[in-house]
Amino acid sequence: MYLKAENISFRYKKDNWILRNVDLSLGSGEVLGLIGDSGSGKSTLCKILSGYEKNYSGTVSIDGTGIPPGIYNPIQLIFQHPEKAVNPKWKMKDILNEGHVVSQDILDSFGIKKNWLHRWPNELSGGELQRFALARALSPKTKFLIADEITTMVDAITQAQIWESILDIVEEMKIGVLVVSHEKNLMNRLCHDVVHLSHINNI
Amino acid sequence: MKQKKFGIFIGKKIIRLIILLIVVCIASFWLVEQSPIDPVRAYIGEMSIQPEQRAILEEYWGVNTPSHEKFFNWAGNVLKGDLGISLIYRMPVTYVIKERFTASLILMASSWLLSGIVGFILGIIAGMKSGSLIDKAIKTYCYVLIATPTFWLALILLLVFSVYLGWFPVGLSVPIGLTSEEVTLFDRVQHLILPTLTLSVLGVAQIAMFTREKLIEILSSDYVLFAKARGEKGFDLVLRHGVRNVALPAITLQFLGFSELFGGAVLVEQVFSYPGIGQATVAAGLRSDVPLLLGIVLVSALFVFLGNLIADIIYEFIDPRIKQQETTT
Amino acid sequence: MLNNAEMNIEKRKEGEALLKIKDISLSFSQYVSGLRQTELKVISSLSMEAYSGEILAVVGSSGSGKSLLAHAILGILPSNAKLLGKMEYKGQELTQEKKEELRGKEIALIPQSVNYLDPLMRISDQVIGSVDERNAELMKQTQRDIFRKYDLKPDVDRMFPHELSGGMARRVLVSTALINSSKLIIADEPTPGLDEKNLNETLSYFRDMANKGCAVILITHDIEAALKISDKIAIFYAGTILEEANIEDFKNDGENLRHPYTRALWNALPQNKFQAIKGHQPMQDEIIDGCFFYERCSRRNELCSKGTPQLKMIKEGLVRCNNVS
Amino acid sequence: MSTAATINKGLFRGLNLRQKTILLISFMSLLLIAIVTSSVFIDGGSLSTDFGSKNLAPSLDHPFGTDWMGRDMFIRTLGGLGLSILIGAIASTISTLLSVILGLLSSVGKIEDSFVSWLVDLFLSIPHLLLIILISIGLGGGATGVIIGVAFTHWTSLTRVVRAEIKQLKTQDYIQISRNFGKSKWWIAVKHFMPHLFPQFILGTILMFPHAILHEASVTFLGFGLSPHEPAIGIILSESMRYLSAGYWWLAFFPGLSLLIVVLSFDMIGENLDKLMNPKKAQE
Repeated sequence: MYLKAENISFRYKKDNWILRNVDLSLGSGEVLGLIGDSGSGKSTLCKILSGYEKNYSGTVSIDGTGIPPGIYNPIQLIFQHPEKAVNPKWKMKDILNEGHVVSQDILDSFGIKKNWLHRWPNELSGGELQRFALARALSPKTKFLIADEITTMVDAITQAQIWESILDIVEEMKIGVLVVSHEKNLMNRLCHDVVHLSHINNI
Repeated sequence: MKQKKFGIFIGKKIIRLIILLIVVCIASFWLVEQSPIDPVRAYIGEMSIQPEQRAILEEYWGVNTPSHEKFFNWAGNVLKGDLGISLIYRMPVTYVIKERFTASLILMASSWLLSGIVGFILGIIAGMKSGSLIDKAIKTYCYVLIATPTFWLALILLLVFSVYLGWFPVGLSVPIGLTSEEVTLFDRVQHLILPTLTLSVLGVAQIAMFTREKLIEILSSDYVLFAKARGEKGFDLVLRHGVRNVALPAITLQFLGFSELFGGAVLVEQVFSYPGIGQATVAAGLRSDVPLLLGIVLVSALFVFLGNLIADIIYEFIDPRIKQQETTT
Repeated sequence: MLNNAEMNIEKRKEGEALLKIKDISLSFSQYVSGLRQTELKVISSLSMEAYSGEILAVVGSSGSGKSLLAHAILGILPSNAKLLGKMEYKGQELTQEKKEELRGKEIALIPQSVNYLDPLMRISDQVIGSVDERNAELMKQTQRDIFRKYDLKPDVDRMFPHELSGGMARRVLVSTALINSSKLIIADEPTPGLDEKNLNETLSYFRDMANKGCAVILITHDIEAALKISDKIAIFYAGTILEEANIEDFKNDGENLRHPYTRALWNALPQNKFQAIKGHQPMQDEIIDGCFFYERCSRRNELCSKGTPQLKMIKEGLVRCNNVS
Repeated sequence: MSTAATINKGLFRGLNLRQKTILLISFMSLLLIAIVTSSVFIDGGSLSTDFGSKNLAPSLDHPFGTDWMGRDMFIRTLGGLGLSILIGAIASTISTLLSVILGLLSSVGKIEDSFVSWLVDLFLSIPHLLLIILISIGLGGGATGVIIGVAFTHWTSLTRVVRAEIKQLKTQDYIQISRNFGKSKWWIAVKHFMPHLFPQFILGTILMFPHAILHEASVTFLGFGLSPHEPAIGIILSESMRYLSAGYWWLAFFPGLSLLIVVLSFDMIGENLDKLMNPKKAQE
């Protein structure tokens, strides 16, 4: 199974191109790194791939078919700031199970403790919230995961913990992962292959 | 560049105003037309009258013409600058409004200034000393003022200062029985003090509360924290960072308050028998003086629009922070 | 100004830290939904020392309360904060009054972002700060000199904060600390999300300041950045400092590091072993009796669960652990 | 909790802020409920005219004095307050419903949003009081006129709040994530938006009350609202104007003061509920 982005172009204003004719391909079970300077359009590309940003030209497809809106998106995006990705008025239990009922295996693998489920989001740290965001997005229907700087805000141990869990799960579930970061060392550890955005972006 | 932007801005506003006035005309005309009150009846009042005369009057007011025809007649005249003849004052509506509005404008302007200045100072003091006794006193004062019916306050002030103490006249903007040449400035001012005070009261509370909250917000901002970290403190700090940042929003709010100012003037003028536009509004409404009432509605809409326009100009062109949002989006 | 060598001699001669923090703790009482009041402990039994001519990096995860440490030193905590413990500056007790007297003069803060500048004040006025009429001319001159050094053109003087680009903003923020020739400089997360070139440039400003004799406290979550320029690194964990290590201790498998947590942190870096240990940092509302690292420690014993371990001096570094010697 | 007690000074020394706030809300609510219930049970007899005891200054028998027809002003005031609260309740409820409908409508699409924002501007373009007078005239005055007039002029601010809140919510990451989970618009509105909007509606209604009551009284005072037969505060005060120069101060003083207290109570309930729900406001 392949996630293909072809000829992706995006701009905010006239003649102010952020992305131009970007091509990207990601296979099932592949861990691909995307590196780039801050403000280079990495996050925009992530949003386009996962259907968050609609105002672009070009195509995003899985094995040649486009992704229809309104149903569960097989391409899930994880953000840098997990505290913005949860409804502050919901308990963690409800947040966790919004997309699907998360299996005990995944909870164990992320080290999510039982008593966290009854807390409010503001009672957990960023690293803990990020585990929830990941567990929530890894349903059996998820085929690709876009990870946009997901461990930039956590300490090195938590970062290693989180990535260890993700790599285990995606390997087992044959999920393709796009890792976006500006940290080269991390990329070298995680990814089979790394592309630099400035090399594929024709601006 | 900036001038061009301003031109476009004003152009858009004028188009908006025209649409607004058209809709206001239609809506208010329709509302008044719905009224089950018979204008002829209201005009005649207690007088006895011949059926022929009644027919003439009915003809004059177009009781039997269909609504839309009446509307287009009226609207056509409005476009020519003719708002019709006031039924109760027997004078052109434009003349009545000009006369009355000028009187009200003095009242509204003085209380607007008073409430702005007093409210801002109170708000700054309360915000600076938030949590202290003086803050609590100002807060309580404001809460009570906001909950006070304006017309009741007018009654009480009238009772205390005019009836009991006799310091001020009981009503009217000038002493009765004098021609306008004989009225001194002192007379005018004396007749203005109580209405101005009453009218400014609500505004004081609103501006003070707003200023207080905004100042507290500013004083807990990152940039004030940093200023403190750099050794700034006390009144100097509030002056350098607080007052500067709170002033523009407060002035903007004060311009947005034209609508309530007008409403307040109606009540205050009624109690103090101050012959301004507010009193004319009540008279026109109670005695079904449709041309005058519609004229006043149009003028009040213009008045409110002007306030909003100035607020928008401050917001768009004077506050430097706004440009930031334009560049980032 | 003293040069680097002279500074070091002076330091050794006096052997005295510019700033000494002894066992401070910081808690907040705050209202939560329904106006229930809770007590939140952010910092507990934290000790550290900062020396002139040195950069001390305080490294800990984001949102763990490191910024509040800076605010505590400057005495700009909110009114619902409770600060206990002792601080000394130049050997004298640093009371709230003393802090108010020193801040902006001898002690300076470099904030994280342009949000810390007044949005309605022009840049040069902000950098100069509040000064007497008599000194205004001189200060203006100093400000211009500093800006010239940082390659900030004269038109920057008249700009508003939102008109600054990211790089300009960082240089302006650094300038605010230089204008009063402060002795102690506290930089709070000055390198968020910077790419390598900008990161190195910003870091070099701090090295400069230390070389000129300032004591610099660099608060950051980026241990890699800290390792590039610091002299010592203090490891901030669950509201306290577990270890203050010298930069040379961070090498190989971290066998020179004193605390098991520091070692785990070092080994978790992608460029090292990328190896995770189990468990989580305690939550701020959890009450812990023993060592804060007890839950996750591989070498814990019964003593560790009872009371905070004493601060020990081991191999020219400080550590709070019962099991090192 | 133990530290809470030490922070408080003053009248309620022993209580923490939560208890104080709840106590204040309960007290104010009780006061208002007492006024409404007692106004319902006023029997006609106590309001009958008694020319033997007209124009009496306040005393133990007649705490608010009597009017020129010998009616007890305390009972008249109570009746007026009850009526004011009732009218305020109906008008605020209608107004809130309008805000909810228009707020939700604005969230549907761009055209709907511009329409709602234009409608808000339109209703704000004429001074409130004048608009209420116009509507009241159009409906031929009376209770219906005032209620509709007040209801149709007070929805604007809450609509703005709801509109802004929805706009802000729509840009939140967690809403977009929910969409990416394939959740429907309706599901998102109910599960994600409602928990944020519901408190706003409740609070909005309560905070609308004081405005509604004051506007009703003002319009009635001017002669456009309730008919002179109704025991409304506006009527009582407008009648009192004729007796001011005669020195019958109590005719104006007590009814107005009572109205002030009722309005203040609603304000206090609203403000304190807000504090309970948004503890940040209490932190300052």
